[in-house]
Amino acid sequence: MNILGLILFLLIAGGVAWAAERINPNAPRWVGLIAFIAAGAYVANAWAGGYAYANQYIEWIPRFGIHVILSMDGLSLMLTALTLFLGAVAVVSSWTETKRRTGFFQFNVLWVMAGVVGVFTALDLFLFFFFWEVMLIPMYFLIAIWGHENKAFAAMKFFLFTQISGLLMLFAILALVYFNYANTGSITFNYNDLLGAELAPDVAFYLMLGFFVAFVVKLPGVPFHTWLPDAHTQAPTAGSVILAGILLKTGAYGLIRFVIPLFPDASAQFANWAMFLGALSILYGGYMAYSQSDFKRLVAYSSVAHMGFVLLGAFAFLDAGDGAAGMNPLGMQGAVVTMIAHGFSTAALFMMAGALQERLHTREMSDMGGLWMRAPRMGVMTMFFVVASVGMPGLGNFIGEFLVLLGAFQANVPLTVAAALGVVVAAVYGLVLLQRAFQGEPNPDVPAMRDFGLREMTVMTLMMAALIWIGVYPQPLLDLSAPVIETLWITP
Amino acid sequence: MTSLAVPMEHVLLIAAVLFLIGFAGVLVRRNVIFLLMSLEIMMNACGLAFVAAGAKWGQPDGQIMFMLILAIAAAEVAVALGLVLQLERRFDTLDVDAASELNG
Amino acid sequence: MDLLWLVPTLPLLGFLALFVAGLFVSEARPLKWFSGIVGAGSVGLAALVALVVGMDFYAQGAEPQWYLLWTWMDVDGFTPSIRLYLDGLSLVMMGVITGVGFLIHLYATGYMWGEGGYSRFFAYMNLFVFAMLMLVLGDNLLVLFLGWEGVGLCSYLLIGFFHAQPENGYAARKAFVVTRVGDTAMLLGLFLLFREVGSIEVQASMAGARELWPEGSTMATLIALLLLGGAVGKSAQLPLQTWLPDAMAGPTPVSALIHAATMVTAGVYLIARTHELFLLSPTAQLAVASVGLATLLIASFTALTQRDIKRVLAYSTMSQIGYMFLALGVGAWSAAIFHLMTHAFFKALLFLASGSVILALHHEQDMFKMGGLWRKLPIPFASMLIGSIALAALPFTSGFYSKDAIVLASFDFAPAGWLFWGGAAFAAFLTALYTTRMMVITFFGKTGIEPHDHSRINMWGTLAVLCLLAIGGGWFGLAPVAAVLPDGGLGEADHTSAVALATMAAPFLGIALGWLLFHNRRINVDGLAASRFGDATRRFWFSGWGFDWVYDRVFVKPFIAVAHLNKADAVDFAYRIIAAVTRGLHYVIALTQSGRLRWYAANMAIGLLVAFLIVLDAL
Amino acid sequence: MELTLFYIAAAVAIAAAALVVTRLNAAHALVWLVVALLAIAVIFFLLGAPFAAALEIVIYAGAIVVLFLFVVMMLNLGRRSITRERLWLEPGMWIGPAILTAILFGEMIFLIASSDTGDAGSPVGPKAVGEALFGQYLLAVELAAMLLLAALVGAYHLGRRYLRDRREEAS
Amino acid sequence: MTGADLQALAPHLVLIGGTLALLLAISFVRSHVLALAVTLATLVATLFALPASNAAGARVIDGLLAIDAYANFFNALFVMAAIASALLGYRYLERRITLAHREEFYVLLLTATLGAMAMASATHFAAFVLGLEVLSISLYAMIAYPEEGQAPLEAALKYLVLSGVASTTQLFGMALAYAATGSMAFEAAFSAGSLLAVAGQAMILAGVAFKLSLVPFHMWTPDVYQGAPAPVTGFVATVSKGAVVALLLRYVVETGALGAAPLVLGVVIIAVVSMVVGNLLALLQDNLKRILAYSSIAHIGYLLIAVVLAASISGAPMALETGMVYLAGYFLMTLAAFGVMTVLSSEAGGEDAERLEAYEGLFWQRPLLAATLSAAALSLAGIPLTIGFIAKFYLFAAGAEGELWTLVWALVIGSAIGVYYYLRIIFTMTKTPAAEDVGEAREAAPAATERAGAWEAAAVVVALGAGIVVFGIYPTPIIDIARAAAQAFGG
Repeated sequence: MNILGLILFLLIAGGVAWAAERINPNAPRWVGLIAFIAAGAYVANAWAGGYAYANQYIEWIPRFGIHVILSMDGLSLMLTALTLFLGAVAVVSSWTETKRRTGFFQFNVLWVMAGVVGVFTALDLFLFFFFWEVMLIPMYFLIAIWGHENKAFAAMKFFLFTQISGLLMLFAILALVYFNYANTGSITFNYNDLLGAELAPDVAFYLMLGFFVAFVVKLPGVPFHTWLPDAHTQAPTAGSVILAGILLKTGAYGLIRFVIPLFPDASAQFANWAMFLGALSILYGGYMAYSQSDFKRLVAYSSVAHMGFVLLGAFAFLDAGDGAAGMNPLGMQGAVVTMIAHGFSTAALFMMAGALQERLHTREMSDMGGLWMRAPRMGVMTMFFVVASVGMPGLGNFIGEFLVLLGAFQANVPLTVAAALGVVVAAVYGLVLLQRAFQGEPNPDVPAMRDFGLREMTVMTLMMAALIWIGVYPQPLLDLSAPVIETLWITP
Repeated sequence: MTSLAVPMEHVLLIAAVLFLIGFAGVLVRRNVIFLLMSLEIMMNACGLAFVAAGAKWGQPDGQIMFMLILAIAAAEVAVALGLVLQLERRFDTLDVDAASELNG
Repeated sequence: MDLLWLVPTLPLLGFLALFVAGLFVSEARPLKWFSGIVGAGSVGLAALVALVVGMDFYAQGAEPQWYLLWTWMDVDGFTPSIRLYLDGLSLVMMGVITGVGFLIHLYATGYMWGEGGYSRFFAYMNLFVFAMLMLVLGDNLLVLFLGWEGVGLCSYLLIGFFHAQPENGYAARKAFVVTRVGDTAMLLGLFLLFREVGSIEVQASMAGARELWPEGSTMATLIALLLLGGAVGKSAQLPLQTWLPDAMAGPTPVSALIHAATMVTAGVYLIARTHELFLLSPTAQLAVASVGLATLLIASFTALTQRDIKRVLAYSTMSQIGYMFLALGVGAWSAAIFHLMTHAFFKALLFLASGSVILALHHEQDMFKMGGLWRKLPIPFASMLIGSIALAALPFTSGFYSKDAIVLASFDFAPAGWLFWGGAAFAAFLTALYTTRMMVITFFGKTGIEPHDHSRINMWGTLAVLCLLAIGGGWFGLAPVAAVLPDGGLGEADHTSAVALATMAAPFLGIALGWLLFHNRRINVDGLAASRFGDATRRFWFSGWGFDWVYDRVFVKPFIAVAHLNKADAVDFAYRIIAAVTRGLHYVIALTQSGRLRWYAANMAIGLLVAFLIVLDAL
Repeated sequence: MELTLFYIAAAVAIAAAALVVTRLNAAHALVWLVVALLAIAVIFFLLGAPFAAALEIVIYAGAIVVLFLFVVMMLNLGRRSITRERLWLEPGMWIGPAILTAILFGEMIFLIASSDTGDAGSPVGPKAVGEALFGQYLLAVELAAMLLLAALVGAYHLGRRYLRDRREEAS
Repeated sequence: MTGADLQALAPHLVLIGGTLALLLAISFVRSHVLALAVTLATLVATLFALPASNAAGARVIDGLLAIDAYANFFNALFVMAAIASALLGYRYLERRITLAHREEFYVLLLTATLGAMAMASATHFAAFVLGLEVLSISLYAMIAYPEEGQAPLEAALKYLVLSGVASTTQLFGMALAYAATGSMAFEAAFSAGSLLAVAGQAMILAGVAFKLSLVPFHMWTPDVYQGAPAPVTGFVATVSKGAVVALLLRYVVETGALGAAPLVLGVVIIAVVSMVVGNLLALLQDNLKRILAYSSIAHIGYLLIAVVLAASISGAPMALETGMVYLAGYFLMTLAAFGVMTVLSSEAGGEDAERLEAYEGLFWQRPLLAATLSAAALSLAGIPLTIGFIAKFYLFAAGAEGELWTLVWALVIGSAIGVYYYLRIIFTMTKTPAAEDVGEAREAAPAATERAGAWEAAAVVVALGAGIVVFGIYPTPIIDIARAAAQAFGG
């Protein structure tokens, strides 16, 4: 599987989409859609055809031992597939919403996704950081250009948070490489070479913290979450879909791929704090979600809560005896499944929010009400995805959250109990959302609105099917990530 | 070669005094012409210090630096006086404080 | 030939068909016939298959059967499988769910005919039946939990079925959230069980628990209490009972199916299913019995003061489930399930009959606006009457057999038998009292609103079948479940002793007093209620003993208040301060850029000065 | 003897320099500047650098100050400018700079005095200077030539415009 | 002076010859195009002379100038920046300067470049001072070059007077150092034991700090940037800064002046304060020239990480390499930013296109220019895909190598603040101008001016933008050259 080719394909498709605007303002959408479907088919084909670990290794900046190392294992594969799928969803969700500068819009969508694929596959720390930052800029443009009333502020906040945390990570990466260099005498950014780096415990702890903060900001975990509601509310629909569906996952991915394997002992030492932040995110995010009256803000805060589960599960280290810490496959798998399932459920809800805003020109739920009467299909779909995100068994989110809690319970009972209460809070905000927007007396001020058509229903149905599939038979996903998780915990 | 009677440190101190008088002039005067004269005093102080140091080591380098300073002073004064003329023309004054439109 | 999988699948298919149809058919042009046939038919077929499965089960010697569908997931030794388990207990439950469920569906085809969202209604109902079947058939606590949450969801959807009225939405949300509190406890129980035993398969983990722990072990108690938490929420027992009366906002068939016959008894099923765990913990059993008794009494008193006919029935349901809990707690396992079954019959009957009354009165539910209906609505009246005597447990009705067994068994309860027996018997008296009150006020006395009977054959036919079951359901007996559940010599209690006689007499006393109070008016009950103490008591009882009030003050109001206060997110405030400080610094430093040459020179001098200071400092 | 001469010259130089920065009339200040330069030339002489002393007088006092004088004359700074200068030069203005420079001076005394070797060195004759200048420092001289070229072009550009504008005004 | 010395000095000689030729050409024919052509020819010839100079091998000529790969790396940067400035300035002068007054500009440009080249090679106080003054004198005149308006004059005057104060301070410091050590050649001009020498070094560094516009010697910077005409500002921001940096690194390595603890402390303080204050000052600025001025304060503050690293013997190669790569990046992005400004200023009358409002909607009217300015801004912010990221990466690496964690932290904080105003520039360009909402018809209007615009300047700008991105993705060529030069440095 040619990963670099895949990334370049998306980048080039972005350029083509931009250029295509000169031919016809509608052309870029088709370019975007076809590009995502083609790329998705390529990945799906690799997955279906007895997927094998893919790896690419090209020299890049020899001065610092920097290489283009792109490799795709199970975890990367599923996240890449999710990325490409949600890319198509993002294109579809903005089909009629974006009327201006469609070319540049699709360009940005494609470039974000290319960056994300890079993030999910890069195994050279420099390259990883490279992609990590590259995906921000098009995202910034998406918010800043096509956003809503307060876009400048939101885009800036988004960028500042992620950029500042990124600088911390760059700092940590460099320090890690330097200390490894001091030990071994060779400069390398190769992930696999750095895995066994011997570090003094306190040094390892601070470096771990650098990575951790960067990823938790992106995740986002409380107390670094406040950029998310603003970014989401102001972003165009496609932006929200990408942001919630994919970009947050890069933070989760980073925790799983980098923080824990690179600094196993430091992570274990920090585990209780990380789990505490996870539980706090679940509760506080859920609570804040309840407090909101803006549809998108509510869903944004619910993302904080959901991603808290990832934090909780990923850091649920087990006691392996003798004071050593052991990996917790249950929690880790739960985190992975949560990532995927949350990608679908939240993307769908943001798509819904976007569709409502396009039709009603408001996100305030108090201006809605009784929409079920006017658009029953939208109502049903909202209900389904709300129920999914509330954690209904049989749907994807439940599997993730259950495994996380089950795993976390083995590690830290009080925090798990607190996190489990988040399930109740989830019910509160989820149902409030449904009720305020879709139930109750129809608001007489609301104009007649178009229900979902074939285009939207197709996408929604696909996401529904995905959630049910994960909820009923998650084994294919688990089988993909299981070998990866095993390798994460390397005892030197 | 006979040694000199004047200790270098004393010359350096004199130079420092001259330098600071010039500096004070730059800080106080508003008229550009006076600013430039103050600068000339500072330049001279530098030259004095170089010559003294060169004498101390018995090297010609100090005097050569003085000559270079001379050239620099001449060049600077030439351009600076050109600017003074323009200043008078465009601002109608020689007050440097008038030329503080660029700020923030 | 194993058809067990078909039983839950049929309603699921029904749901899917209705769901898909619902997406493409607007509510303005409903496919009523299609929806009705699919909705009721799928459950009917399921009932039929269940019957076949049941006969097959006994034909094969009543041995427990497993039926593996697929392994749900496999993570590091955690391998819950989707596997159905059939024994006497699940068979009875399956029978009740499909049988009573079918009857109620049938009734609903008539009842809901005039309402919007017909196909949506049956979609939800079918989904509910599916989830409930998964709950009772799953051999894995996770599958059970799937059903558990599924029925909760359907309950939510159906309570809020008429979603245009915001009150219904609130009631639905309340039901969902309150039960979720219990669910969370149950979830934690599962975690603990898995951590300790290493499995959450019901049979395997029960066997494991038996081996692992001696009787009275703390761990067993802890797990049992956590499971009890779940049961309490779902079954509307103290202290999570407050949602059930509000749940009456749903259409009446929903109340009959979910909030009387099936879902609310899931807690009873759960405890019966995990009885081996409870057997290991006398503390937990005492807790179960106490919860049951307390709920039983409080709900009975509350029922005594209600005005809304459905709320009377709701509190009655609570109290009857209290009986079941009591039975579970005192060790009368089979009696609990037995009462569960008979209660399903007569309470479904009562709800459906009251539904007919309500429908005839254009959705009027206040009993005090009814009256004198017995002549005008003979079929509902007869049905109500039969249901009531079964509820009051008059001899030879189904309710008698089951309730009698429970009350008598509680006398044998080790810690304080007479106390539990006394409470249970007193509650039987109260039950009869409020039942009589309800019947008298609704059907006798002055005529209130003029009724218009819309009953169709599918409605009164259903009532007739249920009447039969309410009367004769007792003859099913304890046999099917006795093989599964341990029974400490129950059913052989001495029916002639004073205790037994008193137990039997209690309902009659209640009826008599009720007749005197509410029909003959020999005792001035209104005057009593009007006195200061009486009024306070009445209002206290009417409000369900103030639970809602307390919860509102302690949980809901602060939650909402803080949410409003913190809408802008206090955490963000910190970042805003950082931003403001940075801006402030910018403005302050920008002041130094005054544009004045001499000021700039002065700063250079200061810089030089500081440089010298640093150099001198090094001396 | 030499030392006495040095102190006298130094005192003159400092006094003259102080007068330069405090005068109100630019022409007067220039005269004091010439005095200061002459005093410095004397010090150069005393330091055994007669060539430097000569250059100081010829180029500095002779050429550069005259350039100043031209401009002062050209700008016709008369009595009006003197009253303006008085206005600009309030006594209070001196306080800040005086403190600043005083502190700086204190620091400098400390720094210079701390390395007091008492060594005064030896005179360097014009020949040695000349040899070094056109030997080792040849490249520096070339660079100085380019410096003067740049100054020439710059002053030409600035001054030419001024003269042109004056002509246009006159006509 | 041997033949090899002359070969090594070839670029300088070519440049001087070209300057004289230009002067002659001007005195015979006043033709703007011809002046530009001679200038470009001279600069290109100089550029081609650089390899020849390199081929002569590293050498120090007369103890004044060291001609080595290090110096030539910077010389190449200066000459290329001069080429860019000449091309950018052409149309600007054409539109804004009277017919008879355009050509001297190129003479000054060439002499300024010569001064910068001398500084990159300087190993002696004399060469140091002279190089600096040749550069500065040329710049005074270039800044004051426009015939109208008060701003250029004010800028030039401030620059001249303050620079004069700084130069004299520096000269006095040199005199003190010379008095203490008896040598004016870098390698012997410092002794840590002598307080006089340390004080002298402090004064020299203060002078350098002024030229590099480090806090608290920074205040002239925004005013001069703002007052100077756009193409000159670009030149000032790059060549004059770059020359001083080149000199400073060589100076620090050769003198070992930062071996003295108080001096290191002073530099670290200056670095931290510059990073923070520079960025804070730029935060809410509305004038692009001033934003870039303030950002340059911060950027040179960042660069001091390399300077501090240069003080340690083992860190010197890395420090020099960092300085070279960083400056290469800095030249590209700064010139690109001022280039865009110049192109826009050349088209409009009145003041330069320096207000941020002037850039509203640029993305939609002039996508290439906007993309270049965006690339420059992102590069200045140090975002990947741009050379600025490589440069910042180098600083991090240098900081790690020297374990200068305080400075690296300051770098992180400074960059964090910086992101805000760089993004503001980009955001402004993406705004939909109010005019566009009125009707699509007006959108076409700016495109017309684009055709009539300064194409050669636009080409330069786009080339610079491409350079930012290309070297941002594949920096190895620059790294290799810089590394070789750093390894060869000092034998």
